[in-house]
Amino acid sequence: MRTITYRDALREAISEEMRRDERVYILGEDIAGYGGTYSVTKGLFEDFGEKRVRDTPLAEEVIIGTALGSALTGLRPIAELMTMNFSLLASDQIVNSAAKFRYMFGGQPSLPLVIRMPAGGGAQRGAQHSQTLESWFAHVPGLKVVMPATPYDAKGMLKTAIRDDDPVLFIEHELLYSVKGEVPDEAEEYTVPLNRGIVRREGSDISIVTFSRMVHISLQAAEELAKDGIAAEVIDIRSIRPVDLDLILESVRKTNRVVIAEEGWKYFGTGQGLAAMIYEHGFDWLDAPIQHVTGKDVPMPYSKILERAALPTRDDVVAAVRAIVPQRAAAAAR
Amino acid sequence: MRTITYRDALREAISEEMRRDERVYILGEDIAGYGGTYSVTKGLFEDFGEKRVRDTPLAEEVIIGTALGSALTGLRPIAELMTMNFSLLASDQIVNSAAKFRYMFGGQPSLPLVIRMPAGGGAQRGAQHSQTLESWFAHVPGLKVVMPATPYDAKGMLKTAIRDDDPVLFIEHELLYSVKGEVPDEAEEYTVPLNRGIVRREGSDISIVTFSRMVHISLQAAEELAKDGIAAEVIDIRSIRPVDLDLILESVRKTNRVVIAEEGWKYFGTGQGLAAMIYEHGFDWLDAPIQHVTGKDVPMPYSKILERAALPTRDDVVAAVRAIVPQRAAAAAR
Amino acid sequence: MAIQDVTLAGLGRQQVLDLHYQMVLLRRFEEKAAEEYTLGTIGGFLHLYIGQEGTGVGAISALRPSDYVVSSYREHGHAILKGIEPRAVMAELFGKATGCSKGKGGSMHMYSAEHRLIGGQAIVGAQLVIATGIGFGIKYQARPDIVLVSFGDGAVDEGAFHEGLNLSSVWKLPVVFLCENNQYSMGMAVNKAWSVSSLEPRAAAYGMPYAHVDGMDVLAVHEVLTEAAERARAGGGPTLVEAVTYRFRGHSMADPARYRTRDEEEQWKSSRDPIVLFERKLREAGIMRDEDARAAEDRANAVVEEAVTFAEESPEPSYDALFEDVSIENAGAIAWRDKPSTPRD
Amino acid sequence: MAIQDVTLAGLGRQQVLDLHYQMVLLRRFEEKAAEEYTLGTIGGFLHLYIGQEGTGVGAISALRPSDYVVSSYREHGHAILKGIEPRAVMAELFGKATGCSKGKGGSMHMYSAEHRLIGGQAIVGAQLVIATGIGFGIKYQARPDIVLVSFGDGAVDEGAFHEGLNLSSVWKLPVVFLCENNQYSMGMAVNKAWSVSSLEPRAAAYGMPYAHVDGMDVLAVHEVLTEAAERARAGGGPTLVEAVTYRFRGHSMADPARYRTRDEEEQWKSSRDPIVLFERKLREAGIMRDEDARAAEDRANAVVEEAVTFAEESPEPSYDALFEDVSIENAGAIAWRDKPSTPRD
Ligand SMILES: Cc1ncc(C[n+]2csc(CCOP(=O)(O)OP(=O)(O)O)c2C)c(N)n1
Ligand SMILES: Cc1ncc(C[n+]2csc(CCOP(=O)(O)OP(=O)(O)O)c2C)c(N)n1
Ligand SMILES: [Mg+2]
Ligand SMILES: [Mg+2]
Repeated sequence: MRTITYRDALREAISEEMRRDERVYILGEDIAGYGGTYSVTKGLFEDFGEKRVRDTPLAEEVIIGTALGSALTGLRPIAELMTMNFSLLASDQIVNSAAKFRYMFGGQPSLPLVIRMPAGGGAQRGAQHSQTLESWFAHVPGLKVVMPATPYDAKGMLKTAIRDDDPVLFIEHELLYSVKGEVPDEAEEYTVPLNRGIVRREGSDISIVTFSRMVHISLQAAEELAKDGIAAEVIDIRSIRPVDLDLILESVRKTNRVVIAEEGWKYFGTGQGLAAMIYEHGFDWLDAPIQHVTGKDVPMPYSKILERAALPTRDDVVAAVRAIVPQRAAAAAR
Repeated sequence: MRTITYRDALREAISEEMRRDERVYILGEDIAGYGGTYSVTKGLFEDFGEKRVRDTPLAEEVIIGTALGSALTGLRPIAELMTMNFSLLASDQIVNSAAKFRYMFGGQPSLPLVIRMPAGGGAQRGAQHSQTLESWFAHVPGLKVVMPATPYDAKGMLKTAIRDDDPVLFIEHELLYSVKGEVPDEAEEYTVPLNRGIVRREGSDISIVTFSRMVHISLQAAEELAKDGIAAEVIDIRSIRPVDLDLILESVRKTNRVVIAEEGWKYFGTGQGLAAMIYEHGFDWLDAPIQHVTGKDVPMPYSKILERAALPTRDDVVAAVRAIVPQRAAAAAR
Repeated sequence: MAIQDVTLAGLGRQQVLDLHYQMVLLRRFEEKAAEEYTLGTIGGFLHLYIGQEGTGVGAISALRPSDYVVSSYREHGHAILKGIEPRAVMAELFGKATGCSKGKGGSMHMYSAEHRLIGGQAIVGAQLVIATGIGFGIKYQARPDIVLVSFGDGAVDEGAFHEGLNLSSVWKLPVVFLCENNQYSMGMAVNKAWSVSSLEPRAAAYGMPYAHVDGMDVLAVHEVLTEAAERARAGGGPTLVEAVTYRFRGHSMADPARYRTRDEEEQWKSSRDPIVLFERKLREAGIMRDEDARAAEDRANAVVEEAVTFAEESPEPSYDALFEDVSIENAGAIAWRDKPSTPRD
Repeated sequence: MAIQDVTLAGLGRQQVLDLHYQMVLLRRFEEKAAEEYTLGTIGGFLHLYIGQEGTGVGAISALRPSDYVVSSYREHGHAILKGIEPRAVMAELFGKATGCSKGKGGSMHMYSAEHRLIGGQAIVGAQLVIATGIGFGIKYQARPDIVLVSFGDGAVDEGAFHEGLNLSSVWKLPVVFLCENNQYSMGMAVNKAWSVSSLEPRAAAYGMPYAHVDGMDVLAVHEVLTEAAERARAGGGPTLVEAVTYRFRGHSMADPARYRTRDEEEQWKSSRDPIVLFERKLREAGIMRDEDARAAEDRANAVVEEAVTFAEESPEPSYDALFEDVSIENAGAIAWRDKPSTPRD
């Protein structure tokens, strides 16, 4: 095991897969000369050359169209959208083409296409640069949507995504790139499936269901709660579609209480979807209404203090847990 | 009262508002010469002329950009997107501009902008022409999203939308245009608010929460259920954002059971959002898990028999109700 | 000169007669489809290719089987020309399991991986950026193929046109952009939608060669496409071809075409029908005899009749098909560990 | 000739000196902003206008106060030139309640309804279709105004460019499209992104007049814009202006500009600085004396200092502001009947 950043983990995944398979190439804005806005692709141009590391003009629709079309000829493109906010400009290609071709063309084409993009707020980038819209795409059959939280998963899931024969939206978080974590040595090949969540911390009092950057914040909350004797289980779902509901339900059967924590907007989003699924399949095990920690239901403000207030915090998670975990556990610990 | 079609009701709303307010104009593909793909705007070109009824080139991004820009100069545009499937091509303007300008520009601009578009399936138009993506836009703060089900609401809500100072996504349904219903006489001015649901049928055993075309299908289901002595309350929420949750909760307090019926895809969609809200605020009143009737989780197939199987039916609603309404009511009736 | 040895535009007699036959076949096919639509055996939208046969036949006859074709929803003709059996196209229109997209695509979504017909796109303009990607895929793999993308005058208005042509040009991709300018999108006349009177300056805007061609003249189209295809194949990059044509029917079966006059339609039909024009030319050149014309008609009619019979007799898709091919493992939205991989919801 | 009577490009001495002062002001303002960013008082992205002052000052000085300007995220200069107080721009950068967007917009989203600065757009290319709409609004209301939209060379690649220019041309809208071609998007050199070497053929593609201008020559820009603005105002429709310029700093504060050489930068800075060039010209023409230059510097410094002080001393937005201005009645996602209209979630 080594300790590397999320950013480096992603780069290793791309590099290893490109070495393994000639058909894999990357394209996007400023991924070559500039080295990637978040330096994920730094050095790849030097290693693999212009044929396989393609700087594109500033035109998201044709970036995804190009990736998709080339996938139809047998390539395995990894397209980078500079941020998820710009995926709207390519949403027609993602939803009307990528998600539907296999089905509407009677199963003929495979679309081994990965679309990488960072999402999320927290760096004062304002309303047009801080969104996390995974629920949009997770709503659409035909797409796979994943949001790894750790360097280990970033690498392992990206490798799996590249080998997958369906379009995968691979959503990173702008504030995770510099986060460090353990990853197997370079010689040790590993992958992580696209449809399995993971228990990040075990506990018996509450299930905190979360993903992406909120995993880390939830772990901090769990730490805090532990001081009061509340044992929180933190589940990182990792994939939004398909989601590993069994893992969540297993936890719910044990804890009987759920807090969902996500960064995005509350209404008609990922967390409400998860809540509905948990209620649908776990209604009888729930001893209290699911609590839901989210970003505030407003466009992201620029001001630092307003942005901080708009984003969900460790304390929000702690408070949500406290609202439904009976005091006995807490009391017993004191 | 008169009986007119949904289509004619929409046309009356546009026409009356254009007459009332010089600032109101309409633009879109084939709304003038062609008279609108679904004939909603038929005759308006003849009545109001080229200045106010604008056929645009086939370019959705600039249609919405134009509407938005002109709204910033004080006009009150009604943009038609030929179908909601094409809204993806304008989703950047809708989400990154329309939804955010008022907020990110410190409250300065008003955006009195209506975007009309039909959605939905049922006419064998295939995967790229049968979507209903209201949950995407309802997820986004700064937008209002409505889906009227009757001619009365179509007219009254469109008039309100035109007078509203925020961007309103006004989502029609391709199969509703020829549906007829009662509407006040032309001399009688009326409007319908954008944030109030309505009870379409009263009942005490189950609350069926629905909108758009599924209102009619749910009413048929209620009819069918009545034969078995099950009294279904049918709530047409009409607005997705903001949603009239109070009305739903009032019904839940009475029936203690809920079926949500929608045409769109199940996961991370409108119905799951509604379910989560009902659980969040009405957990204690619920005697059974909420049942959820939706379109199948697949791209819409062309084949008539497959499409029929993909769309939610009256029988699906009936079965969902039966699954949670205790047999006593049914038994008592027999 | 014996009639067998005649050549036109570098094509031998049999090839020329084949072009004629293909045009007749497409015409009969579409007429039949319109009939079936009226009977209700075909649903959804139906966009007919009638009037534009000269363009499609001229263009695709200039390609090799391994070349790709990407098209819009008005693609029955392209599908047949690219080699899909007419019966598989008709069965698709009928929504049958034997259709070229298993009945799931319908009129707007014909596809054949085998024949490299990268299907009907029902989002106007989408095919332009997809074709760019196919061009890139070909170039990346140094294959000897090219891609032809067909689109209407309306598609030119979309941002995708701009993004696709620019990238194809900068990257010198083997793409032939064929605008089938039938002078209307749905009801919008092209001169109200375009700020220019031809695509020549638009080609120049991307530093791309341009060719204007009479889309009603199948041989002229064939020649222009041959040149453009050769250039693309030789690494010379993309070409923008504008074929001026006309759809003889409404935009789709639902369109009464109020935006244009019956007079204008009559003009085109009576004096610019690509099949009539070609027959006249072939007769004048002594290539076609009455019996050739009849033979083509008979053969086309037989193929179309057979296609309908096949479609009628073909089975409907099974209910299971509803859940197949959403993704490679039909995962669904929930990855159940202990349930079948095809959740039915 | 007395120094007061000198005119340049039809401008009197005071006007010319004003242009100079404005350039100096923008330069100082941005330098200060960079400083503050390093100190951490400004967050998010910061895109400086340094090097491009000749273009912005030349362009906006050709407009009337009632004309609209739409810009990108590199818009501090445009905001100040359009009349927003520098202190309100600086306060916005500080995220303060007194900022021109109440601290909610930041560097990329300056706005003033009063001054018709239709703000910073952080989605590249979006301003092009919005400007088209503003042009339509002006024309619809038969107002005597025009709209100037500024965008970079990178924005030209987006579909929005195509859709916006085409519609503006077809509808003959009073829009001036100003491409501030600083030769790079982020790291992408314009010659790798464009399939043409100038925008001249692109203008022709929309049947639109084109003007090429040295963006480092404030007077040349002023003249070209004056002509384009007059044409638009007179009902002559849109113009595409390409101003060739250079950003002296990285794309944003975060950019080490590895994609270009320090040499290239030095070349531009040392020989093509728009302020230096203009000062030289004014001195040579006898319009500017040492004291004028000093006065401009002093005034600019004072304004910028005051702006910083104002920004520093201004209050942070209140917590309530977080929920204000989402929609007209702050409805939120749930329309509670019995609760305050501002749900806090
Ligand atoms: C993005 C998008 N917008 C609108 C439509 C609706 N629509 C379908 S075909 C069509 C006209 C297309 O005209 P053109 O490109 O000239 O092709 P033609 O039908 O003439 O072959 C329109 C507006 C669509 N399918 N996709
Ligand atoms: C749609 C979109 N794609 C990508 C970005 C990220 N981005 C911001 S600025 C920029 C470069 C823009 O270059 P140009 O238009 O030349 O303007 P300049 O910064 O040179 O003034 C990019 C790629 C964005 N903001 N919006
Ligand atoms: Mg056309
Ligand atoms: Mg630039």
